[in-house]
Amino acid sequence: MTTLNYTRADFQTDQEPRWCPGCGDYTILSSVQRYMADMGVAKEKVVFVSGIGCSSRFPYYMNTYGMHSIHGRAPAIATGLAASRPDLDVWVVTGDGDALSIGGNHLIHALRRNVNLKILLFNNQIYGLTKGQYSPTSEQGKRTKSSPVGSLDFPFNPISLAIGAEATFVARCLDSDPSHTIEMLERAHAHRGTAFIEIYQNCNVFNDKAFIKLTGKEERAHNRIYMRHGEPLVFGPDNEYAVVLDGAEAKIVDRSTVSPEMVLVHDEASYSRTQAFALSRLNRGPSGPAPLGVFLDTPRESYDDALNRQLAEVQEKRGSGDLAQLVRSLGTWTIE
Amino acid sequence: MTTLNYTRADFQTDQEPRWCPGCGDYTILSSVQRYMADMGVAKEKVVFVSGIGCSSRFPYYMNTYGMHSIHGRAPAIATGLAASRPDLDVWVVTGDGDALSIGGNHLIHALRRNVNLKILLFNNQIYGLTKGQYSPTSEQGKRTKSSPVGSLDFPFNPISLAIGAEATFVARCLDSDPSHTIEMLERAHAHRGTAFIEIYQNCNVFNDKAFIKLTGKEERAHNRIYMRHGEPLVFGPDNEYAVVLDGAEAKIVDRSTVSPEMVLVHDEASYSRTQAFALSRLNRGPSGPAPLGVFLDTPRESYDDALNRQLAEVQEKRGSGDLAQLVRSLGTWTIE
Amino acid sequence: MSDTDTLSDEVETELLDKVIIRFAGDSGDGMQVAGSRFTEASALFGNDLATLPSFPAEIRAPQGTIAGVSSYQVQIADFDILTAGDDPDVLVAMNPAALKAHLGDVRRNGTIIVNTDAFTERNLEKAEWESNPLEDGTLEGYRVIEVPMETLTKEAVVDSGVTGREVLRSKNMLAVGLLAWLFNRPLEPTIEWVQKRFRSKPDVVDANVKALRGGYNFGVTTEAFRTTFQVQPAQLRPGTYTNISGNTALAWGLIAAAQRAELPIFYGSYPITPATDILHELAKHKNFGVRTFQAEDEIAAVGSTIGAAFGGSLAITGTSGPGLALKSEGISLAMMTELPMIVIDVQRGGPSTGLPTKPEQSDLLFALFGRHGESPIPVIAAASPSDAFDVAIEAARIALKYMTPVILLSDNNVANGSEPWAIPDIEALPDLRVPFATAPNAPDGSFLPYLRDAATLARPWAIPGTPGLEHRIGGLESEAVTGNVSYDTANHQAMTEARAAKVAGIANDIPLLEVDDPDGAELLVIGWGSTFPPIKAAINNLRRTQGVNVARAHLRYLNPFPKNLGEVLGSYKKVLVPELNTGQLRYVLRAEYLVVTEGLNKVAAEPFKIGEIRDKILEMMA
Amino acid sequence: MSDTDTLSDEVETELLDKVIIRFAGDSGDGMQVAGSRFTEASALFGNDLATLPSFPAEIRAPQGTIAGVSSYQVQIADFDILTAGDDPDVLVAMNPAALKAHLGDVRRNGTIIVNTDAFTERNLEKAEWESNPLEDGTLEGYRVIEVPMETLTKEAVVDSGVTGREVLRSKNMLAVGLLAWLFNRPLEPTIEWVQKRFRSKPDVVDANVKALRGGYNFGVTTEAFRTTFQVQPAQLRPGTYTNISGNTALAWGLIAAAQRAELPIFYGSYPITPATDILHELAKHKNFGVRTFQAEDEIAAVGSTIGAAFGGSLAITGTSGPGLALKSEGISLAMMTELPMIVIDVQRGGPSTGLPTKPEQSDLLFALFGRHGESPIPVIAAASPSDAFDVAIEAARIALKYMTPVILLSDNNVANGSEPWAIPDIEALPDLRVPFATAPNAPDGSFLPYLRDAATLARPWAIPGTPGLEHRIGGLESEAVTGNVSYDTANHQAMTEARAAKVAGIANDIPLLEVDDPDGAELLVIGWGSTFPPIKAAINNLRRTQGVNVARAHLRYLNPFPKNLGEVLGSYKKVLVPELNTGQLRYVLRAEYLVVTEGLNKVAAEPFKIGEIRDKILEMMA
Ligand SMILES: Cc1ncc(C[n+]2csc(CCOP(=O)(O)OP(=O)(O)O)c2C)c(N)n1
Ligand SMILES: Cc1ncc(C[n+]2csc(CCOP(=O)(O)OP(=O)(O)O)c2C)c(N)n1
Ligand code: SF4
Ligand code: SF4
Ligand SMILES: [Mg+2]
Ligand SMILES: [Mg+2]
Repeated sequence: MTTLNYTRADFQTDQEPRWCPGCGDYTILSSVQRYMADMGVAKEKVVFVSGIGCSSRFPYYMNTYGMHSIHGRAPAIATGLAASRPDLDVWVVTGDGDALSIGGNHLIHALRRNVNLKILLFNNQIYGLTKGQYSPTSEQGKRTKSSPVGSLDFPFNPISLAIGAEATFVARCLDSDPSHTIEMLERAHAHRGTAFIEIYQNCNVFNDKAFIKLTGKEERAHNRIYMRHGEPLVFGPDNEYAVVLDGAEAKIVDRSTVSPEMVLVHDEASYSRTQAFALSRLNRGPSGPAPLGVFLDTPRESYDDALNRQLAEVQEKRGSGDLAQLVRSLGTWTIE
Repeated sequence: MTTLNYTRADFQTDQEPRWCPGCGDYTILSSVQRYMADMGVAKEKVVFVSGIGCSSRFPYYMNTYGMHSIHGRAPAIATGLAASRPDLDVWVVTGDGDALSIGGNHLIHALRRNVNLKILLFNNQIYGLTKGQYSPTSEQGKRTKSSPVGSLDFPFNPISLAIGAEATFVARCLDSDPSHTIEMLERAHAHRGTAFIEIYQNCNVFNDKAFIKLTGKEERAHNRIYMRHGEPLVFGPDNEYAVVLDGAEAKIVDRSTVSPEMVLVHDEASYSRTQAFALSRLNRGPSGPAPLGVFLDTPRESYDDALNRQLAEVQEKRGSGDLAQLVRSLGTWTIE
Repeated sequence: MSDTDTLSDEVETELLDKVIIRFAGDSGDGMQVAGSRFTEASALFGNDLATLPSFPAEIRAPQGTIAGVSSYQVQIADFDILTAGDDPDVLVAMNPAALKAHLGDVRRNGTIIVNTDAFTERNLEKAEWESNPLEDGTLEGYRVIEVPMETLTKEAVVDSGVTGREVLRSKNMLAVGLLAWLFNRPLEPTIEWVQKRFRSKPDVVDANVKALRGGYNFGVTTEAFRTTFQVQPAQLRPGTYTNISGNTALAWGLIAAAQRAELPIFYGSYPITPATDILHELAKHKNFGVRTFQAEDEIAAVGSTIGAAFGGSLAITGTSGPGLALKSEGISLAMMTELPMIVIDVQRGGPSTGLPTKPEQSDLLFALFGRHGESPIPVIAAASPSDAFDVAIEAARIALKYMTPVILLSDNNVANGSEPWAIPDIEALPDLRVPFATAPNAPDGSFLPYLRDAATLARPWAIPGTPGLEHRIGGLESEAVTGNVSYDTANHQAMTEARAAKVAGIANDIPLLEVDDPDGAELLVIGWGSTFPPIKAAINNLRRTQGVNVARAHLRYLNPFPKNLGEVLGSYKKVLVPELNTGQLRYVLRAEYLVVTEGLNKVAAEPFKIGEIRDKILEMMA
Repeated sequence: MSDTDTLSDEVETELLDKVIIRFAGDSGDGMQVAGSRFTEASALFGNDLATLPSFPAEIRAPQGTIAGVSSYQVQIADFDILTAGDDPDVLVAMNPAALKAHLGDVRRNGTIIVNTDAFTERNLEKAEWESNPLEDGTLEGYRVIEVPMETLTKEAVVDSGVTGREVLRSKNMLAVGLLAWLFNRPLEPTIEWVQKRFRSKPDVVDANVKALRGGYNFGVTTEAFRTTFQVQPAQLRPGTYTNISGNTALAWGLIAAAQRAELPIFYGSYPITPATDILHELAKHKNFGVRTFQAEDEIAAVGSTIGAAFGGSLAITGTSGPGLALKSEGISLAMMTELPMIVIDVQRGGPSTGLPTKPEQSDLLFALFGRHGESPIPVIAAASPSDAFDVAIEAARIALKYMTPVILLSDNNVANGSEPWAIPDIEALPDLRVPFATAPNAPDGSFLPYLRDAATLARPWAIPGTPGLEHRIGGLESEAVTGNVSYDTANHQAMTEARAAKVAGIANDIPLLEVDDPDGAELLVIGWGSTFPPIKAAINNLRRTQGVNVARAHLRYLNPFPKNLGEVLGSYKKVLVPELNTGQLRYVLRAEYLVVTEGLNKVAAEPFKIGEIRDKILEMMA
């Protein structure tokens, strides 16, 4: 393996990013470029596939192979690429509108199938590119140009939906926390199969400060619940809060009010998926304490590995295809 | 209210059902017709909207208003009808292919929005009408014409998906258990908002005996876990099995091995949704003990009620629309 | 039914390719620099004529007061004749005082770019605003682009080494960058000027260039619209006028149609440039009983619209090219179930994602043939922003009377252009009421959902909730009259012919094509959709300035065509068809009438300049 | 490139509208009754000629033994000339012994309806089968319809009051019901016969009628295909033949194309009648490196296919009308990113859900214009089941060489019809290899993804994984050569013209249209797609029996047309265009060549009968 010593610059293109000044997409782009410099994969093997939205402009700013496709269809396009080219490192970049509104079906089926894809969902809880309509993750009652007296839609919780759709790797991170973002990119890349990361991303023009509880200087320490496998779920400036189970429901309590063994120990590897689901219900959107990190990492054979295994098995059993024999397989007759 | 004394015959049409002899759809049709005779709703107010599949032929055999629409789109079509006609009783009939394959996006968004719809998903775990391809609920590895060496797809668990998509009423019943089916139809009808019922339906031509564990004479008593709100989850011929919580995970144990207070009491009304999700993970498809009945019944304002409330509020605040005033609202100038 | 041609007599429009931009702000805001930079960068605007009248700057008055406001007006015209004292089409207001001082001069429905960051309590007070004009409706009727210029400038220049007061000095460059995007101007000339002007202070150069790009990017990213030409209302006929954009006119036309049909509106849609403003406008008018539904995607948008049509609403779904491509199967279902529905396609540069903010007329063949199977449906097109109101009503009339989906074609020019509109007498608008079926229509007391009306061939509209008329409709071929599923071959032949005859029959219910041909011309110029203003202006100009004898006609109905179209085409030696596509109407005219026509075609995604049409006509007359 | 017309010389097909059905089973199975009921019900088959030769029934041999098998053959022909001793097209085998006794006579690729319930271990032994013919591949090459007749009959008659042995006696009626669906026969004549025959035993009548309907419903519900005509291989040219259906030929043609291009196949699809068998066939051949992907819907099917094309596979997606309607946006993206892809549309009766098992040619205009924006793509059509193999290869050649999506049109007739196919020499098939780009193509060492090949105007195919050629493609308009996103108007004009020129240029790379015109006819009959067999048979028949002088041509390429089509059309006084639609090719010929042609049109969703074409020709010659 030739030693790859890339720098972040190797992953920058000549296309100057066109996002608004101050947009969260810039920091995510730099985190991804920094991570890929040390990812240890040859640059030409990396492919970014996106749909449509401000977030979906991402591929133009990564000096890899890329396709800026059509609204909502990136997971399906990436599935065809990954299933036919197991040697590639396929990443999907999408938005809350692109993945959860028009692209909802392709997202849940890609998660179910566990194709070898890393899906990065930039959740800014708004349609940025089309100038500010509410999205499936916007809080109910949100006033926007398409909902002047408040939106009627009850929002998805992207983590709960992913867990309900049999996803094998589910995580969340913040655009403004590059080191944790890079850690999550690493975990996702290490997971063979579909890895889904919800990235809270601030759109400072149409939905500014949506994640202020998690990024504001004073409040963030009170609201970031970093999950670490095998460690008790405690958080707060002095770890004064703890997560406990009340029946099947996860709840936040004052740590002082419960005994240590009551505190829930994070288990990202439980195939029952129920604890991960319970943790996903801790927050109703980013308006309060929200878990960050890996909710679930329960690998199973990836779709493309199984597909290529099947091809090999049939080839082994029946020998590689003989066209001359195939076209005679229905029985023939000859006229002299 | 004129007293409605319908009989089942009032809901039968002159179109003779065209399903294969012995198909589970026949029994579901008769259960629905029997229920609707006593539902207490004027026949002309009832509308059935279906997609495409054997199951989606249902509207032709119900003497109500009906639309046999296009593959996967029934929830979206029904949403437009229910949102604009709050006086109607709108039912969606769909199949596992129609609702979970091509119709997945419209299903999860209808569930999230909580429009006033009753969605009956006939899950026969196969594509019947197109003669036997595997569906998103077929067991992984299933051999069918489109998967001769076994399907690669990891199946959805329709109940887990619905709970992950913020559904407010989720239930399951069996085609061959008419009385329980009628009980579920009643509960669904009583729920204001979207009600989702997965009905295990036997396709005796392409996927016979898929639910034999739950319908076979000897086995069914060992595998049917009827859920009743407020009652302990015990089942078996002599109630010898029980469901308990191990952390957040629901497990089946020998009742004798646990103390009575350990046995999980069914709570369909918990807005945390986690217990319902845990119960949904008890079975990997119908190949063993499976919960039947109402998983979740957590009402919230229905989308169409909220829409019509908003219309009324705006009308109240601004008075009903005055077109002559509207067309002058951008300022005018006059030329003599 | 008013046809586009009669309307044109009311508004004697004289189209001048002309834009007037006024920069207003505190003397410290660098408005003179911004204005001159932008003008210089505009040298590439066709046969540019840039005049630079500058208003006397007030002596140094306190910052933020009206007296302290200085402004700079730049005027770019593509045409030799200029009317004096024109009102600005675009006002760049850097603070409340600038807005207060100059709002009155701005042309109705002009564009106001406002620096929201400066609209603080103190500044509002100093500018003597009682309440915040951004929120109290003062700016109703103008196209407002809200830009947090200080925030964006700070973030743009964050790592350019510039600090303190110096940071906000490059705020004017952000405005120039945004205008460069809006009016399609290159950045290079301004960058070179900055590099020369501040060559001794590299970080100031860096800050200015970053602010310039920041403004341009804000335009690109927020897909803010490009306005390049302006209808100059020369002589208007007596009446009460308002200035209206195509998307707003469409929305109001639908509301009017709903009132005239006594039906509630259901608008099922999904945001897409450049159709989203129809959703935004309709969402404001819940008190007209308007239900807007932002679906999860275009398929659910057309699906929910079909459901609402089945339920008895005036059901409309609006989108652009990529969305229409997702609605083919749904429109085919609406056609087969014969439910009334309007499908609006605001065309944009294609194919695929194409050029979202650019005008084009390249969806005509797709509207006519964009569905599998034999599926003809009516297609109608809006000719100009004001025409859109009448076209919306006409589309509703056809959909309701003939129980069919109707495709209404608009495009970026119509949607985002604006022009004076003579406010109609609402009561005089056509009565669109279509009675719901309420009683059995068969001798045996049953209800036959496909028993067609003898005259229109429309089937009855029996909405759910009507006792005794229970029936089922669907996408499978239906048996004539009963509507039951039928695999019978002869029935399929008969139903295919009936569906086609119903649509073709609409030709007897639409006006004949009117031709504006004062003195028997040999050359006819015929167009459809948004080429109406530039064709009309070019021909008026040629007639007035050079006495050229050329006839003009404009098609509102693309399917079915007016009955006399064949005859009209046949009666001219030469026919010119200007289109923003590669000749799609020409292709259809050849197929329908075997007539050869000359094309003026471009997909350069800019509206036709008057000069382009004028020169082509002169070339064909030579 | 072999064109359909050259192929036709190899297979001198003589099409006879003729079907031979043989009922075989135990004497107790009521085969005589079943055969005679079906024949009587067939009286409505055009100018029916029903002959009833019945084979000598064996004396009462033990049940289930070959000796005990009795059979009844019914022959329905639409044509006066019958060749003696024809092989049955359809065998109804009620048990293993019946299959054993009669399988040998069945025409290759004929249809075998087998009562799976009777295939028990004991019965297989009694019929001397070593292994179960339903599973051991014996029935490879036949269209097998497996019907659990006992189970279905029991459930059908469950509440008809009939019990015990009586229940299974009406099993033969179930078979008649299924055949009534398969061959479009009415049930009423059989019901009347049963009511008269068993008038004294009402529950037996009830059971028989229920079994009859049960069989019919099984056919309706399982959308089992209707076969109504059969190509009668009269005189075949020397060669080795196999009998093949269109769907199978398409699948094998794709596999052959992949081998000739040295690329792996990726087939992204979603089940839909009548295209599903292509997915089923390809799914069998994983050892050819064929990857089949059953997507969640048609949009994911075309999406995954685009992904695989980007990755370097021979990427194909197959569907029918309703699916193609969902793929417009995806195909538009494939066209804009200029990736090679084949889109198969097996047409069915439309519009909307229409008539899934019926043939129609009503998607032509949709294939040509079914996308928003200026988006011309190549369209090619298969003329007959055997032609489908060559058309699949030609579609791959064009897609790969010109880096474009290609629409391949087939329909129910081609897909489910079957005919003798001369097995080609695989090595002689065209070489389809297209080199991947592996090195920079710009002077400065960079890679320009849209630098077009001078001859074909195709852009280079640089697949991910290739070092140094990293680039981005997408749906927004791309800048010529660099492929970067461009809003520039002149560039959009240039790229629109380049995309159109690339497709138009293919006309220089396809064979001229061949015309079969032995002695200078005045009337030309020209068709496309599945009208090839009936047109050819009608003209052969007219030439042979009445010496009629008429010319014949068949179009494989619908876009671009062969370069000489205009010239060919112009050189005939009259042109007849038979089509299973309302005149879609005629519309295009008028638009392209301003030529007037006569149509023979029906959407009665049955293939043309030879007589229909023959009579129209005679009418036009009169
Ligand atoms: C078929 C289609 N429908 C609609 C659109 C218009 N559109 C472009 S981006 C977008 C929403 C993007 O929102 P999101 O995915 O959240 O991305 P963001 O801009 O917020 O980053 C929409 C509706 C389109 N391009 N294509
Ligand atoms: C757009 C479109 N794609 C595909 C089909 C073909 N099709 C008809 S029914 C069906 C599957 C139905 O399966 P399911 O919903 O499970 O119903 P079932 O027949 O099993 O009751 C498919 C793929 C279609 N009719 N329309
Ligand atoms: S609109 Fe919002 S998401 Fe889009 S680029 Fe601007 S700040 Fe970022
Ligand atoms: S194929 Fe299966 S689901 Fe369809 S009607 Fe027959 S038994 Fe029922
Ligand atoms: Mg977003
Ligand atoms: Mg099914």
